[in-house]
Amino acid sequence: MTPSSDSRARPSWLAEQSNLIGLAAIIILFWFLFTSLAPGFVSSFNLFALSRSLAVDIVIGFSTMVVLATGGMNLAIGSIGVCAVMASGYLMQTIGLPIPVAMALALLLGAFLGWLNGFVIVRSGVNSFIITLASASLFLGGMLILSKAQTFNALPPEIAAFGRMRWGGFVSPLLLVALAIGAALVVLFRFTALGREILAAGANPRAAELSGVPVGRAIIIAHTLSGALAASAGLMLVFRLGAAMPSIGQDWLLPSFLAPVLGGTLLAGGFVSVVGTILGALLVTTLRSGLLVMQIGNFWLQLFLGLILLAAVMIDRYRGVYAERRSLGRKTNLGRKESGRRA
Amino acid sequence: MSQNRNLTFGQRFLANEWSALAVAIVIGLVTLATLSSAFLTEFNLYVMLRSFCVVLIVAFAQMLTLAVGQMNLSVGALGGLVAIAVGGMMEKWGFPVPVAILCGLAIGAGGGLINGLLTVRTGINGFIITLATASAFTGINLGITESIPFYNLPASFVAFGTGRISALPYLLLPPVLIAIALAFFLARTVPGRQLLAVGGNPQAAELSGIPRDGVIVMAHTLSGLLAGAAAILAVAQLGSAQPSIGVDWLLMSFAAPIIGGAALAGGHISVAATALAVVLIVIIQNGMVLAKVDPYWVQFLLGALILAAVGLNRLRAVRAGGA
Amino acid sequence: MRLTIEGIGKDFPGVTALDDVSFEILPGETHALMGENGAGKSTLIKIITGLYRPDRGRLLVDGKPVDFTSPRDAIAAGISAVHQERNLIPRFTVGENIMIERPPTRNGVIDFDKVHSEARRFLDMIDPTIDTRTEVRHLSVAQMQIVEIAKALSLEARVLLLDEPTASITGHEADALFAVVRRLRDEGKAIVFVSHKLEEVMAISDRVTVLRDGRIAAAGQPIAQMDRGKIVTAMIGREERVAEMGTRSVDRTKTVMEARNVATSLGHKNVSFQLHKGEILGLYGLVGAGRTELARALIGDARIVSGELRLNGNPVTIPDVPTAIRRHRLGYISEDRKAEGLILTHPIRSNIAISVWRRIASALGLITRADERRIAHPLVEKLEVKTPSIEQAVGKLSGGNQQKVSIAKWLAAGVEILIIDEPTVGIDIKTKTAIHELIGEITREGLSVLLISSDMPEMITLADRILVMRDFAIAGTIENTRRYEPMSREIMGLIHAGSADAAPAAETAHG
Amino acid sequence: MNHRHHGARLRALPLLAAALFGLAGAAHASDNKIALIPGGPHPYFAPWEQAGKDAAKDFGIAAVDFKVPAEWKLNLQTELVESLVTQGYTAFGIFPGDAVGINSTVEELTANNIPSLALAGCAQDPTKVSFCFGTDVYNSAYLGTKALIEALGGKGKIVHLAGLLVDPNTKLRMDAVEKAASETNGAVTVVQHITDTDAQEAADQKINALLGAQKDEIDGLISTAYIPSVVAAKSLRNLGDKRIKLVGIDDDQIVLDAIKDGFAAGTMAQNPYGQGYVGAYALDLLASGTCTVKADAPFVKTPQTERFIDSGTLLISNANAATYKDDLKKITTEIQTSFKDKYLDCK
Repeated sequence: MTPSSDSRARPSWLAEQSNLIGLAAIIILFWFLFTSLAPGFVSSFNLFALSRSLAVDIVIGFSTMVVLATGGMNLAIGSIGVCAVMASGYLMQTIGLPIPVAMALALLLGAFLGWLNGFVIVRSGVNSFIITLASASLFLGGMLILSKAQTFNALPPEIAAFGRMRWGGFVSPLLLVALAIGAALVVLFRFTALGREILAAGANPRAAELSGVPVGRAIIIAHTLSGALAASAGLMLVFRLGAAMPSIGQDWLLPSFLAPVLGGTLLAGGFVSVVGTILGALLVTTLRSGLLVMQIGNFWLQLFLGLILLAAVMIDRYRGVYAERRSLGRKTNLGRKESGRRA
Repeated sequence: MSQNRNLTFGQRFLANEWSALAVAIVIGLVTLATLSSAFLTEFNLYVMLRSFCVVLIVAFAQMLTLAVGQMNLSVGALGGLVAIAVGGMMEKWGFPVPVAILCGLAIGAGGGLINGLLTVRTGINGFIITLATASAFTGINLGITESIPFYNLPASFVAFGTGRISALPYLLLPPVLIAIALAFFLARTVPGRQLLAVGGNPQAAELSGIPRDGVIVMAHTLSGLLAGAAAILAVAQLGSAQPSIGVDWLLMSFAAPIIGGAALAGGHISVAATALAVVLIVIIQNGMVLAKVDPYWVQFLLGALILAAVGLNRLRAVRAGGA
Repeated sequence: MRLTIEGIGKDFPGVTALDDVSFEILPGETHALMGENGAGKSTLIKIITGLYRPDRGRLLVDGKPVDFTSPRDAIAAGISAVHQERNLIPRFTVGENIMIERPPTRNGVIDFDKVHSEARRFLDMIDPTIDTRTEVRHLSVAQMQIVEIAKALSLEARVLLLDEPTASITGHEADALFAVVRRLRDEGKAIVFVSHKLEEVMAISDRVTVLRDGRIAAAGQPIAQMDRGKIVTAMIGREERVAEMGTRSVDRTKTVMEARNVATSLGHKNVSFQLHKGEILGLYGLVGAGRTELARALIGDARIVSGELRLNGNPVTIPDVPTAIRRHRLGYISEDRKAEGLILTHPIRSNIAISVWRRIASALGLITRADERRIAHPLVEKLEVKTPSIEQAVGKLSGGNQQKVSIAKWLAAGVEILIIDEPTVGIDIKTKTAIHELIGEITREGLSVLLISSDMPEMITLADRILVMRDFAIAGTIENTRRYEPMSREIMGLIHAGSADAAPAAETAHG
Repeated sequence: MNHRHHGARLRALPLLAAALFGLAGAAHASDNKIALIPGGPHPYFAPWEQAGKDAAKDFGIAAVDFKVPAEWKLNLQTELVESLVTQGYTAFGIFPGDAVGINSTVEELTANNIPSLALAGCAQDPTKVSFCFGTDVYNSAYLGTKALIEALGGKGKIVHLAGLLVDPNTKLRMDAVEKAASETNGAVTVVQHITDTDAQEAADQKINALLGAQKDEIDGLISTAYIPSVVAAKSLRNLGDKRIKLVGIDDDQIVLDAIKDGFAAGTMAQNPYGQGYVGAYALDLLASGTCTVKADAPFVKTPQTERFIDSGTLLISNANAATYKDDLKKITTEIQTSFKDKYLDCK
């Protein structure tokens, strides 16, 4: 056997993409279902609303995804998001800075708070779950102390106007922003040394360290990026609402994990799927909107989301096990798993 | 590397783990008692003890999953489900109080069992499983109640939630019994020791013939059972079965065991330290009302407290490692 | 109880760990199980104790087939084991750890007084000085080993497997253990004794089974009919195992790395040595002698607290691993490929290019897969890594091919000094030779290698000079004459300073 | 403790209302589908459901539906509104989940020619809702505090129990309480605002902690949210304290009982049924295109909006506990009958 460097010759390419193909198929199925049962689903009004919530969900998903890449978690993204939101409100309304400057500073604040998380995690060696659980509380509390929970509602009118803007009748420019961020993340993880280092640090920190990857730095950068992305998601909501409100971000936990996990990003680290995260967010948004339009949703929606997440991770799990079994024969821990099941 | 030196250091270490919390509590008590004459009044003590009850059981619910290196994000969601189930059974179906309570506990345990089985059978991270089931439990709760609470609960049940003997609320009885039972379970019974063994070294436990998967399922089931118990207590305390019970349990459920020195990796938990941590949190909350501190600070201080506790533990571990 | 192993086979990804292994363990005997690293002993023990299930063949207890699905089943059938891995619960007391399988209870409540008195009984058989009420995490490694043995004894099993029980205990404790083993045997129990130490085996075994390359090389031979030579021959497959390597020239005038009285934060003292250009400098020692730890200090993963490290004559301080690689061209291949060496889920391509990502990236930090392939592909061909594609996940390769990828990674990085820790652990014999030739080959191209190995033949085959380490210090340096018998005698002499008749057995890898 | 289901009482009310308005109905029939949307699940809004049904019947509207967001979260409310537009609803009566945050949604409704009203609570100006019809939160809190001060005899220390901190209305209520207190020239001081007491658990914990710690220092409690009113009434009864005066909000049975037994001085009644009923009536007219809002309508100006119509607030005390329901009905009838002429230009 000679090694082949032609990536197209890889037998596993299709298998690798099968998760995404499956996800896309499910989404198409739901769109078909909702469209035929509730024609209003594809009205330009609903499509616009959908594209706008999708944009926010995607970026929230990205924010968690970049940290999952390192095998860590960031429970503070909601808190970081709302800090950036309130900072932008303060800068625009009270200080009167121009919109781009205020937005840039708010993004910087988000990045800084993310950096703080990363720095403490790396320096203390404490699990990111605990650190970000605590910092979520700290950041939110700090924001409330400083802002007195006052909504900033006299923002420049351009803000709300941008949020309402429609391209092509039903696409929010926010969605394009989200997709542009996605493209940048694809470049980061596929075409840069930094992205590879983050993935290597997530897959096997010790091996990466001994291969010369500055693992601590990679983790800190991933958290910084996560903070900046959380801030972006918050700012997108500012555009959408035309106001900077302290209640933003308080229910981001579930969607932030839904999108990347549905999209096949591993909790163990070392692998991300940007396209998967986008599709994951699309599935969630579709379901939410569709179930509401069909009048099933509302109160039962939460149950459906939970069950979908369970089903997705379980299908993924068994698909993975099946693929592994085919290529490797019986694997040890699989045997262990079976024995555990019988015990 | 003399064994004796390690031992004495270890003893000191253990003593420290207790003392830091105890000292913080004593300082808090003394400060508040000096600052405000109202602090040690009978009613204020009653109020503090009363708010202690539910939080303590919630903390225990999380502590048990932490013991085996798992986590349970669904404590609050499961609590909410049990709360409305118990309320509904009493109001709509007219179940007698004890029957409703037993059914509620069974639902809690059942939810925990589902968490455990899913985690063990699929091998998927417990974080994701319980995140998903939390959403599902909340969904069932909202779907059944449409967010409308059950108000008409039996008078005897509600009376239990508000009754007291001087400063001691009746409500304190179940958490105290649970704490004693749990301490006994973890220290002196075979399943309790197995639970700690699996958390301490899963591979070793398995090689020693302990059914690891079974123990993890047990930990989740007990966690669900305790979440259910906490919910029933919350219903009694509030006098109505609110669908919103449990929505803000998550942070607290992790905060108390972690402040009490539990490690996420498992195997190291303490009933007493967790209880002390809850006492500390309750004192701080009460003190903030007493000192008329800006309500915004509550959130901030809780986060700071977790970080401080983790930092302290880390420092101790580093020092112990250096010795 | 008679335990029959019948045609057992077990496959792991890319390698057959056991193939058609059959022999019998009889009651009232001490049965030694021998073999080199990677011969399949541990796998076999894991199958017997229910941790793995065999892919082929079966186990019979007293003639009846059994199917163990978990360690519980094996324990229930009367089989217990002391494994190589530490299998104690750190925060439990010694007594509870010993009695963990069946703690004595009264009315469903654990009777801790009885736990400790029972544990005491078993602990006293080996070492009466350990307090049963101490938490295990406060014990030394040797004490933990003793607790493990006591734990296995407590199960009062009819078949007791001891996997390297003496690896980290003193001679005195070992003598106590052997006395217990003899007594148990006389009581009619079957003892399976796994060890590398030939003299131990000769001293206490009744019969010996040797595994080589996952197959039986000698099955249940009475020890009286064996001698050391025969066992070694069975283990390594030929009498003398020093392969001829191609000639290499070492320029002893050029010193690429020199340690002068180095002490480290990990506890090394007074370590001095010189590594010359193109040289393979062996670093031999028992488990716990501080070899791997020295490597960590040299690459900046631990601190050098005093003394001086010189590279190419210049004193250097290496703050971290990336600096060692980029500035000093110094690389390290870990003995634990899975945990520290490779990223198993990532493709060969990026595992090789990982060390040069920064270097091949454009000014904007951009790299394409093609860039990586340009680096990796020639090396994959040159090192003859057997894989269908360069995009294959490294975890799907065999151990030997994984090790080639590790070496390729450092060739790609262009290191000048490579520290290789246990290069052939878990690799079958044929591939072993290929790896040895590869190491020889890279030194011919000018690399200098610091070789850490517990495999004596490997050391004597490869090294130009051998540093012997003991207790985190250098015990001596020996010029390699490539004559196996005198070399191994001299090395063991340095290790057991004072007991010069130590056996030339290959030491186990870190447990 | 007495736990009668106040829902039963709320369900009885529409029958009376139907009798009252029976003659006014069937003036015209329309195809409009109107949705009445509260901010989230809350017992306060329960009368809206019947009010909607009554309005549909009385005014011949195709549908007036009560749609509740699953949780008290703005994004759930806006998503619900968006999905209802998709389902063909033509007019919305909304209790803003957030007084500011709702405006972007309202703006979209307006852009699609869908009229909307703020019901029960207002949207913050500038806003595109036609007008706000509800309780003037500032005024209600102000009047409540005045009533409390009166009950205290003009002096003392009071504590304000408020709802969600992140809700802008909470800030207004805090200001109103401060203003009423400041008018006593220091005789009455606001010791503390206790916020985020909208959830039962939090209210129970915080209010009991307050009473435990400071019951001897405070003289009065003004509650401006539903839940803390109930919890405070319960706690005072539990404590057996009649010294501390409580003025609550809304007419939960527990609060009414507390007034009767002397544990509370009074409570500010609102008019949810009237809000739903008249709101649906006005929305129907606006959505049919027959009417527009008068430019010079006699709106009330509040800190939140310049286009406010008061749905009626009155203090329930021991004096009028038996009759306040009739008073509210009278108010509703008055508003509805004069509404068209007073506020709308109709073809």
